[in-house]
Amino acid sequence: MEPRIGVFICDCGGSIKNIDFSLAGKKVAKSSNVAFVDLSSDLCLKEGKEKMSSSLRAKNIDRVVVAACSPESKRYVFQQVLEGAGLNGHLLSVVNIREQCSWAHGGDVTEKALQLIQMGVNRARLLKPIEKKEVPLNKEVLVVGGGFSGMSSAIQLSRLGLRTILLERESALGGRNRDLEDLYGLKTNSMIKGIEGDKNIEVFTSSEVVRVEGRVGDFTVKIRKGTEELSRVFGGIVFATGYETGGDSQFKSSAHITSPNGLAHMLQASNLARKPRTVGFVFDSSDENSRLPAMATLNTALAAKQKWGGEVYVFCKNVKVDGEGLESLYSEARECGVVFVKFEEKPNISAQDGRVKIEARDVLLGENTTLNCDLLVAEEKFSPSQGTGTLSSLLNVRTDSRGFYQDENVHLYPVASERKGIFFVGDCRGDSGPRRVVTDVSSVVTSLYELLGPGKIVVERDRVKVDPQKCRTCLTCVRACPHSAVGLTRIDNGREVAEIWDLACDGCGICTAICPAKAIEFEGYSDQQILAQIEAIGVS
Amino acid sequence: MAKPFRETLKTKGFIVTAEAAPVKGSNMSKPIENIELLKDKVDALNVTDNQSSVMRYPSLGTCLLIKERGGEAVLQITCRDRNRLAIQGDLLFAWSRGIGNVLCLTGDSIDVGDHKEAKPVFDLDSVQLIHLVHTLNSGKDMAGNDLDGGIDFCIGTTATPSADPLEPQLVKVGKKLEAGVSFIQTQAVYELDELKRFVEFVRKKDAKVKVLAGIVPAIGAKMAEYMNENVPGIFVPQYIIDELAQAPKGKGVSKGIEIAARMIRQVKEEKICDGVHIMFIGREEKVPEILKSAGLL
Amino acid sequence: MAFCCEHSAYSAADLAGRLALHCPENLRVIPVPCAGRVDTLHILKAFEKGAAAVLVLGCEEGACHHLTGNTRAKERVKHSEVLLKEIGGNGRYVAMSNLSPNAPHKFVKIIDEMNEKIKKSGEVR
Amino acid sequence: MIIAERKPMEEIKQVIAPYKKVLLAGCGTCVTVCWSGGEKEVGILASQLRLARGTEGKDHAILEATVERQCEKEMAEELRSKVAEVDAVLSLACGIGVQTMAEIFEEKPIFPALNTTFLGMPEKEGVWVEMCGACGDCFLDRTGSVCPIVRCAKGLLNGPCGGTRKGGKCEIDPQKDCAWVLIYRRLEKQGRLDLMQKYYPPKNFRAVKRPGKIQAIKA
Repeated sequence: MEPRIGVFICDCGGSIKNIDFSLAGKKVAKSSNVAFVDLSSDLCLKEGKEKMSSSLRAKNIDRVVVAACSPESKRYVFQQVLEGAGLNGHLLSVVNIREQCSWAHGGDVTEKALQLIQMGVNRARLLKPIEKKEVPLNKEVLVVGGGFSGMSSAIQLSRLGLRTILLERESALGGRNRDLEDLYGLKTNSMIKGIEGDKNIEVFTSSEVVRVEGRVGDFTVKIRKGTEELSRVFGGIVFATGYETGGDSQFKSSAHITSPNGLAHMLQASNLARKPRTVGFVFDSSDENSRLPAMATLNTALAAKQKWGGEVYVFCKNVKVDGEGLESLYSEARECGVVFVKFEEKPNISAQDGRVKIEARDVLLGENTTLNCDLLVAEEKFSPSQGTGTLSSLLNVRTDSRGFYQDENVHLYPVASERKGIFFVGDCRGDSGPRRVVTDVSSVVTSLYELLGPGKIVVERDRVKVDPQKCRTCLTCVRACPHSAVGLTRIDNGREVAEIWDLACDGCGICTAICPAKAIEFEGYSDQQILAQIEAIGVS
Repeated sequence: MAKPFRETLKTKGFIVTAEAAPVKGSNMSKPIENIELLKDKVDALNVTDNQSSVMRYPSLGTCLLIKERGGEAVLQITCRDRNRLAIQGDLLFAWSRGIGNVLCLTGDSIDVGDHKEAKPVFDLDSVQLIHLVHTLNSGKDMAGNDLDGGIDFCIGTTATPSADPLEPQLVKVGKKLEAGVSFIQTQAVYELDELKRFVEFVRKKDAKVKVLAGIVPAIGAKMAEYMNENVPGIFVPQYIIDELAQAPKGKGVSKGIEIAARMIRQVKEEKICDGVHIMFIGREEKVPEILKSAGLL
Repeated sequence: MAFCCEHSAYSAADLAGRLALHCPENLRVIPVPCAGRVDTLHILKAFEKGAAAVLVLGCEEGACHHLTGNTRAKERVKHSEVLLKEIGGNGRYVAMSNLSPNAPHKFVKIIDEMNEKIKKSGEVR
Repeated sequence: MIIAERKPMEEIKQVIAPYKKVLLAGCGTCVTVCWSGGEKEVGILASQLRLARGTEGKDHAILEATVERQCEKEMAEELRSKVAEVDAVLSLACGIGVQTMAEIFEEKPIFPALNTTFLGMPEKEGVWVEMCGACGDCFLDRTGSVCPIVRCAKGLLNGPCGGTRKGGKCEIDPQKDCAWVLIYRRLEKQGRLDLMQKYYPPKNFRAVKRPGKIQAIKA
């Protein structure tokens, strides 16, 4: 049956002045398949919607074109009208004659508006309904990494009733902050105790992720636990794999030289023979992109000052404080009496009478400064945890230029990954630090609860769909999909073809564009629908 | 008449050969000049076969010229331009005209030369070529047919001691030694430690095989860099490039000659290997200068 | 003819309208969910139907909602340029630009500049 | 899989210049998978040619069609009615497809739009590498399954040439691996280096008697 298109043109309460609506209406009515044209001034208001709804029924309309304001503002409203009138909400083409026509140009734009409406009509003619379906989701969550961020995530997820498996590579939970209690507000030991008593959390220590298959709501994860391998199904996965330090530090650790992390453990130890009275930090961060070294230095300098008293000096080239909470941390340290010395040339460091001598030229005072300290705290190199590279290729997610998870893509910021149901939290993201971890954890937990809490989700079925007859199984789409939403499936005759997982698909259309066999249809943005719009150029 | 190279290899303490590149064209005056200049100063003249895949007067023709003028010639045969029929024919012809030495090589790729669209042959590889010469030496052709009048070539081959990684190279050298050669002439070497390691490897496999170190004077930093980039198998180390770069303007050639002579001296004094093979392509007239400088004249 | 990513350029165009930043009337926008949806074929078809210039407008580099969509689009635009050149461009222009959704001025500038280009080549022709 | 790439535009324009109505025939198998002759590429080339040739009319047009495999007579046959409509066919299949088409549509000129390049494998999205030379005398059992016939620039059988570049790259291209270094590494990994130390006599380059023809055992 030929489609019957209803065209509704609205002047947005008279705010569109440079279009001759009655002329436009008359011309549009002559277009093929246009069964009904209506002019309105208040289409998105109650009366307008009611009138539209009754016209849809009365005129037996099965495709709708609305020419009014930007679809970004009111598409939803009109979709509801369609659905209210018993039509599939997808059978709607919204033509933007306001922002991108009337308001974008000076003079009379009736001609242009007509062409835009024609583009909409052409597209509407080819629209097909999209059905919705309910997909069950597994509610269990895997949290990888038993450090602070991993443990906090597990605890909060459990509170919301989501069962969690907490996986840790080492033989015990705690991560980098194991044994740190009460330092920068951490309560590691009590957290571990809490987890051990939590029936909703299962802890796997000495365990690693071997393989991740499937998609959101249904990830099959192969886990190596000690010597055995097991498979479990999860609805979502949180990675909290942290970072590593050391590697190429210029100093060997000794009784008088340590790292910020080493200092943290010294601060925690109760049996320290003698508190160092003078502590000198040398902070010469070459990696200005990372806030982690500055964060670690400031945190421990402040803690040393607060816990031990004594004198604390930070020799630094530059402290970048543009990370979250960094500026206040810096101010707090200064207020507590931590002294900052700014140098340009690397300080000279030598051992003297069991102490460490730091000589530097203070560029602000313009004079040479010498400090004899009991303890030198040297900056460390921060790098992604061992195995981050392997894991990221396993998951098919990207890392940033330094090898940490997540680049600063504003669309994914802060904790989501390009794969639905997979999240990153804490220091494995490169720039975190205790303060931001807390907010990140809540963010992950809320997202997961929203996603998995109901145990099912309603998605559009086959919006992007592979035609199994046309698919040549070249795997181009499988390799190209940024969201890992394409897999292979066996069709009736046993041949393998590509299949798009509705739930994991984010609707970008990269696969549709790249398919060399033109076997992927993206309803709403199909080739025919795009070409039909192009067709309308120069026709009016 | 020059001594047959086979004899020289057996008897002489330090062997010196030089490379003679054929001309592009048919004018023989320059090659004749070079032959006259070098034939009595070196133990053999070794003639390249369309070197670097650049089309030239044939190795065979130039070898005949050397022979006619009383020199000792080594015929180079690559696998790039001829199939097994052509190679066998050329060998029979060479032998019949008194050429008794053959150097078996794979040959540079067509892609580095001046006829980049030619069809590369590589019907055989260098190991197979060595076997082929032995087969002919035994009086039969490759297909097993008897030859009317046999041949008895002295066989040599090449190797790259500075290859990276070296192991696969050595596997191949091992195969060449097993096939049976009398001498190995190396690709240009600059790092004598690499050469030492290589000679040790060869000695272990076959103590009788003579190793001639390939000497290519690098005459200027730019040229050295160019060679590193474009000439297969040549790796001039940075410190030599630096040394060349420090030479005063216009003194590049003499600096290159100085470095080459220094290396030859060291090879001889430390008895690193059995001799040298000097490749100073296009500047054959300067070879005596190197020899003199190295104390070999 | 401009293919506008709904995550960036389409919103920028809307914003331009709301701010009454005028741009040439000969602009026709086709919304796409991501610049990566735009296929070389769409670009060529637009020329077949008489477009003088085709723009593909996507998110800023490194900020594509679908990670690789804008870089793929850029590659395709480059490829289209090659294809057009092969048949002797004839004053047909194709270009890719990146902008964020809150960049209406940049949107108008991109369109204006392309319009100038078309006009100039039109005069030459 | 057979890998091909599109011919230069000039060549294509030239061969079809004398013909008014031309069918672009795509092939849905190998060349679709290697992005050179599938439905999408047919569309792109058709669009390009229309732009290049100018106005279309009833007798002056570019038609498009793609079949599953042009190298199967029965499948190519599906194009008969379309072929009948046109003056010439530009086939975006491999050389095999072009010839099959030419055999069943003997009366029409069938031109190749692609250069068939090699038998290869996708290395990653959009990149194909040569893997097999179809020599008829497979050597892979001796080389840790790395083919030296086509993956070595010189097709050597007894080890690398002396031109290997630093890091085990090929003499002719620093971007490509030296096949013999790959072979060495793989055999070393498997503890089978003795295979590489063996001498292999010259290859039988006539294992396939040209023109090749194979008769399977009749079932």
